[in-house]
Amino acid sequence: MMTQTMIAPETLEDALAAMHAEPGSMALAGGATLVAMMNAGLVEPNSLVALRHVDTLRGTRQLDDGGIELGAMRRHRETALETPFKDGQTVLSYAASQIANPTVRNMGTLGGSIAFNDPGADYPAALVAANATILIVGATGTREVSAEAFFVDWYTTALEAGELVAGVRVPAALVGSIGHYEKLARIAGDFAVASVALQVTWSGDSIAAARIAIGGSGPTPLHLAEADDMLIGTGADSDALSKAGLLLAQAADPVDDVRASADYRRKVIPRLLAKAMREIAPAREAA
Amino acid sequence: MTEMVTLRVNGREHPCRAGIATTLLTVLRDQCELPGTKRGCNQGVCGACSVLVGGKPVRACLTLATDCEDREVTTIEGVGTPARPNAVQQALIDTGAVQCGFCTPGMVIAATALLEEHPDADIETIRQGLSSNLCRCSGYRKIVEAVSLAARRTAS
Amino acid sequence: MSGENEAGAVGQSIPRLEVREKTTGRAQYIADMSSPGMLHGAILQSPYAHARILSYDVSEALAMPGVVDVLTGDDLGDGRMGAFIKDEHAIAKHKVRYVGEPVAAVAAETETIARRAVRLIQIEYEELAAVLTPDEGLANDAPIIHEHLDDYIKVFPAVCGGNLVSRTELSQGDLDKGFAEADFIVEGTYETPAQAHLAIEPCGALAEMDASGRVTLWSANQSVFRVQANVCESLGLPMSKLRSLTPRIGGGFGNKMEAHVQPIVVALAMRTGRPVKLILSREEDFECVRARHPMRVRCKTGVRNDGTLVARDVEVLLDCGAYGDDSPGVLGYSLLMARGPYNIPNVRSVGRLVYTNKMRFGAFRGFGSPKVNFAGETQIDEIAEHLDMDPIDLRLKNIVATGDTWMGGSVLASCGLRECIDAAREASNWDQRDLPQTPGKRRGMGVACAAHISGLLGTGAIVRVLEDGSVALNTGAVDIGQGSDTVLTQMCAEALQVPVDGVSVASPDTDGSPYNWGTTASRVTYTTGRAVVGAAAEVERQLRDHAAEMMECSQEDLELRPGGLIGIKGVPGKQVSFHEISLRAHWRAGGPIVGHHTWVFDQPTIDPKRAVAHGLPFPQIGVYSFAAFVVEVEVDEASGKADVTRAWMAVDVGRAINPGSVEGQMEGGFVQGMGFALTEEMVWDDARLINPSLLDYKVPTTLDTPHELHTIIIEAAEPDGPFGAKGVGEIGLVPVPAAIANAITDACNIRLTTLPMKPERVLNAMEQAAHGS
Amino acid sequence: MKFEDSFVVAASPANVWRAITDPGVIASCLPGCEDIEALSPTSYRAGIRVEVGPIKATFRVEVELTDQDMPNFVRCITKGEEGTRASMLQATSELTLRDIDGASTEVAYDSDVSVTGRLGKFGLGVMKKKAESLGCTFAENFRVQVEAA
Repeated sequence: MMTQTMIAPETLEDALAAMHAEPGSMALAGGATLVAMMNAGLVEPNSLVALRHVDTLRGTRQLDDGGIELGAMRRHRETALETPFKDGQTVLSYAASQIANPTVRNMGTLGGSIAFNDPGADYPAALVAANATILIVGATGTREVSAEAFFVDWYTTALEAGELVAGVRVPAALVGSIGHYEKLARIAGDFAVASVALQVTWSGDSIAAARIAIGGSGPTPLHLAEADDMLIGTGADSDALSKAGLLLAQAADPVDDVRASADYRRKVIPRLLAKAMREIAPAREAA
Repeated sequence: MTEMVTLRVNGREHPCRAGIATTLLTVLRDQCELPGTKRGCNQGVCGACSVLVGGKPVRACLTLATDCEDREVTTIEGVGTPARPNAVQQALIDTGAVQCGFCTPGMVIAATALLEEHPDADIETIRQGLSSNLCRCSGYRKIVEAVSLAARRTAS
Repeated sequence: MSGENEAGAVGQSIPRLEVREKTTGRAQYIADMSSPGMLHGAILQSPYAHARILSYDVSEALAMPGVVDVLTGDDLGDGRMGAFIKDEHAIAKHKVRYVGEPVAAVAAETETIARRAVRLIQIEYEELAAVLTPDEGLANDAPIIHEHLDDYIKVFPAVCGGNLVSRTELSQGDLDKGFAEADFIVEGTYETPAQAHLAIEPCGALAEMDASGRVTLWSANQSVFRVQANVCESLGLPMSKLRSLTPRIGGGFGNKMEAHVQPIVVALAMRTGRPVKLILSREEDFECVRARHPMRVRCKTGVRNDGTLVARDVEVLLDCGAYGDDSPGVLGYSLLMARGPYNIPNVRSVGRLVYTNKMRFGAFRGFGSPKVNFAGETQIDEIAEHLDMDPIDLRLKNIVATGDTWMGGSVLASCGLRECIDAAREASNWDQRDLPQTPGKRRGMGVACAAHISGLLGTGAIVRVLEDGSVALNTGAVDIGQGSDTVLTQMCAEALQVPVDGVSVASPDTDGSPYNWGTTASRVTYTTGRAVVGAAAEVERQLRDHAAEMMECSQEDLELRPGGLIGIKGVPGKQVSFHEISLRAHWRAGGPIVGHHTWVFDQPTIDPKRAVAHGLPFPQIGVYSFAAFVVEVEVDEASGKADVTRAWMAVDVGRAINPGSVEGQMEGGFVQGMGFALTEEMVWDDARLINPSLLDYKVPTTLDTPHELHTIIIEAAEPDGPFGAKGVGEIGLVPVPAAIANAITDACNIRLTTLPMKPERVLNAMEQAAHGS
Repeated sequence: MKFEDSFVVAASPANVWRAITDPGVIASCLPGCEDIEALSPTSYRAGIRVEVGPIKATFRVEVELTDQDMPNFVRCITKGEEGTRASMLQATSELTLRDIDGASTEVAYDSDVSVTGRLGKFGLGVMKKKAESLGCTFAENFRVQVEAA
């Protein structure tokens, strides 16, 4: 506790070295989550490594295969508004635009947000729906973990001690696919009671591909390939939707808390899924 | 352990002492003698502590003082004075949108930043922009109308 | 009259006097104050709901560098405070009675040290069984929370015993006969939760003692006089030894009316001899200040087939929390409002207030009325549905009017309720409504009426003419943000025909201000306004005396002229200014001009010829404002989430002294009521409040609030009111839950009886209705 | 916070009883239990490390067995604190052993836990989930250990 320091390195190497040199140190990105937890006395880092000056964490790169690489220090606001996203990748900008409020979106970063895996946070489900991968850097190099594997348990991720989120790689979505994020919250800006993130591709009147992830309904975003498959080949009719929704609801493991009961959270999953499908109907007609 | 940091607030240098967990809010209020920035929740929810850092609104309670050393901080004291209020402040004065006033500094910061970005903000844009800030007295309508008035006045 | 007066007189929407300092961040609130050599305080909160304190060990805390003093219950005498029942020590003594109760406090050189040091205090407790609900508290074998309740001083004829703090009953007419005459009866049980006031400013205080041992105390409060009384009672201090002052207040809504940390801060300042400031964190403010009572209301109404309401029986059960505070008053007031603004001849309302091991509950905007209003006004709609009658027509058939009596028998000297209903009906296009239908949503409209008092207890005002002829107003009424400084100044300016900026308003100070019971109960405009008008009239009389002598004319020939002048009627150039008069008064004849007026509201609540009351804590209360609200909601079929899309609020305020401020009160009250109706609830896990933070307790933001909030001002002048005015502070909140509930019924054909009407409740009810049909 | 659950161990009630009242066994099965020391035949002192992501706490607790009905029932009270009373924990727990067929035993537990202080302000829902999962892990570890013995 006596060695508390804040370091603001300019390179990723220096940041990692600093993390390594001081066990128990934590990375400071926008502060929206970490400082709130420090103020509440929930975390007491020995030292902080501020990432603000690490330029390599900021960039956005368009990949040759249509994918996008987003730096960990990308602010929610940027993801919400300055959209480089195409097709179903837009699930990310929809999710980012519903995080907290404009001021917090101006502070909070992609990396900072996902590093905590708050069950009510908006990015995790969106990243899973987008089939994104998380780029992790550590003393021994870089590794890439699928979003599904990255979120491990309540407030727990695949990050090991001394590792940082460097960024997120969002693969190209199918051409013509639609992204959407449907969030239910008590009031604007609250953590989600439950949310549905999805990417859907239509082929004529039926769904050719779908990827659904449920947020706010368990320790990690809930994604079931089986539920995706239930929609494929259908016209997203209420039967198919409710079957897929029920499957997801049964698999969900939501908390019972002041935001909502676990029963209610399960109950609204199929309903939010159906609503999300209805919400994207205009986009589908336009496509 | 505390260290010395020099903050640039409202165009002036303030040498301050800050520990690892010391927030910008605490330093502004306790060391810079700038109590206009209010502490309402210390969790980043209420918005009463909003200030501009590098011209963008942030929560001073979620910003660490030591993370602000090379950034320009603007507080409510820096956006206008009683004698020379800015456009948002003047509109709030003229429309009677202020009640207890505790949320007002944060509201002014949020609205000032909003109009900087969207000088022609309509009601819906203003409602979105001010959703960062809680007010328990007004019911918001008059505040939204005041900011809309400020936008129209600035435009004309 | 107003036409030729300076801008800012009565009826003008002038900006707040202090608006410039507030918009520019210069207004000083309690947390912004400091004093040379000041220490910082922090409290230690009880981890137990109910426990005996066996011992304290403060040595470790005292040994921490920077710690100056540690205060525990052992350091205090036996003094107890309480508005109605003196049951509360300055800090827990012998026992703790709720989780979060202050049980020790530290004064240290910095806030950080103080907050660390409280954790070093060791307290040995013997845990006792806890009472968590009123039902548990009334059980025969319930643990007793206040063993010495019988011995406590009570300021009203309390019917109490065990954990029962107070049982109150009001009745008029013949209930059995009334129900016998009814063609049908509707009844229901309604539950409402604890709501947090959540003034954005957390509570705090700063006290310092001077060399003579006298203490000066600044605090976030709604009455410098209640603060003085509470501190002195709990610390056994003569009131002459404490001066209570106020900085700017960041909102109140009831939670700053009685004491919070002031007695602790005064005790620390007296023990250390140094100034001490203590500001609660948001979480502490949630846990240990006060909140709206959880309440259960049983309501039964008898009706004739033509829609005439003939009988109503209401029974309320109020969770008091650990200390009495304002609760007996809240109970009595809820019973007084249980009949609603209707001429129901046979009524009984009875209520019980029960101690529990939760935080104390107390005054909150509406003072018990929003809960009985929710029961009564949704029941009126149920009756309308039963009769297949328009709910507005049913209301119109039964409402009170000028000259009618309120429950208990006090006569209504003014009542604009019919005008309110008509105005809301027309503005909302109620009769031809054609609500926009969005796929996946259901829209509906609902109505509710309400009334609220304006008059009770004692008040004064002093008006002085300064040497230069400007006017100094001093009332002792704390402006908590609602705008009373401005409104009272407008009245004073109007009465003396001077510009508003020619009147200064003094900050309340128990040393220099006349007594004012407090900024609460929607009373300041009416009661303090009357004192201001009376004091101004006294000043005018003195001015006229001087003017008559100065211009050698008779009193009857004189007239008050705008701009601080007294002239001779019919002679335009012949006049003397307040400045000239005041110079004469100060230096030559008569003495400085000071007018004062004090009075106490003395209209009895109960007319013994008409009604019977037992255990009523306030004998004199009355003067009613009225309101009719129409609300439009949209319910999301997927989630059950209800949003208010538009609202029309017609309110009879007698006379709008400052129409802009009236709108501000109505809009703010509406949104706070909307929070109570839809999202806000304090939740306990056993004895522990689990959502004492803004992350977990949610109040509406701009995006949850309709922009279409229409206030329609109706002015049915109150004959005794200052310029005809009545109060407006609370009535904007009272009918909101009922109006929203009725709109949800209209939209979804479900009827909810529990607040908040959160998505889960709405959706469950929708599903039940779908399965039932 | 109230918890209730049960699990079955393939061992006789007497064997289960012996294990469940043995601090050494408890310590090895309880995730995060760093050390345990018997203060008397009916009381222990233990250190328990709890982690929910970045939120870490080590509770120093004292457990007192207040009621015992060998081999059927045991009630204990746990009290403790972490980080100079930053959080305080108190729990009343009851274990009921039911003989199924002489060779296996159902262990039902019922616990009422209260946490105040800094961790008390952390989301109750997640804390409950975490405690439930600790309970499951304990049950599984315990079953494996007793059945192997």
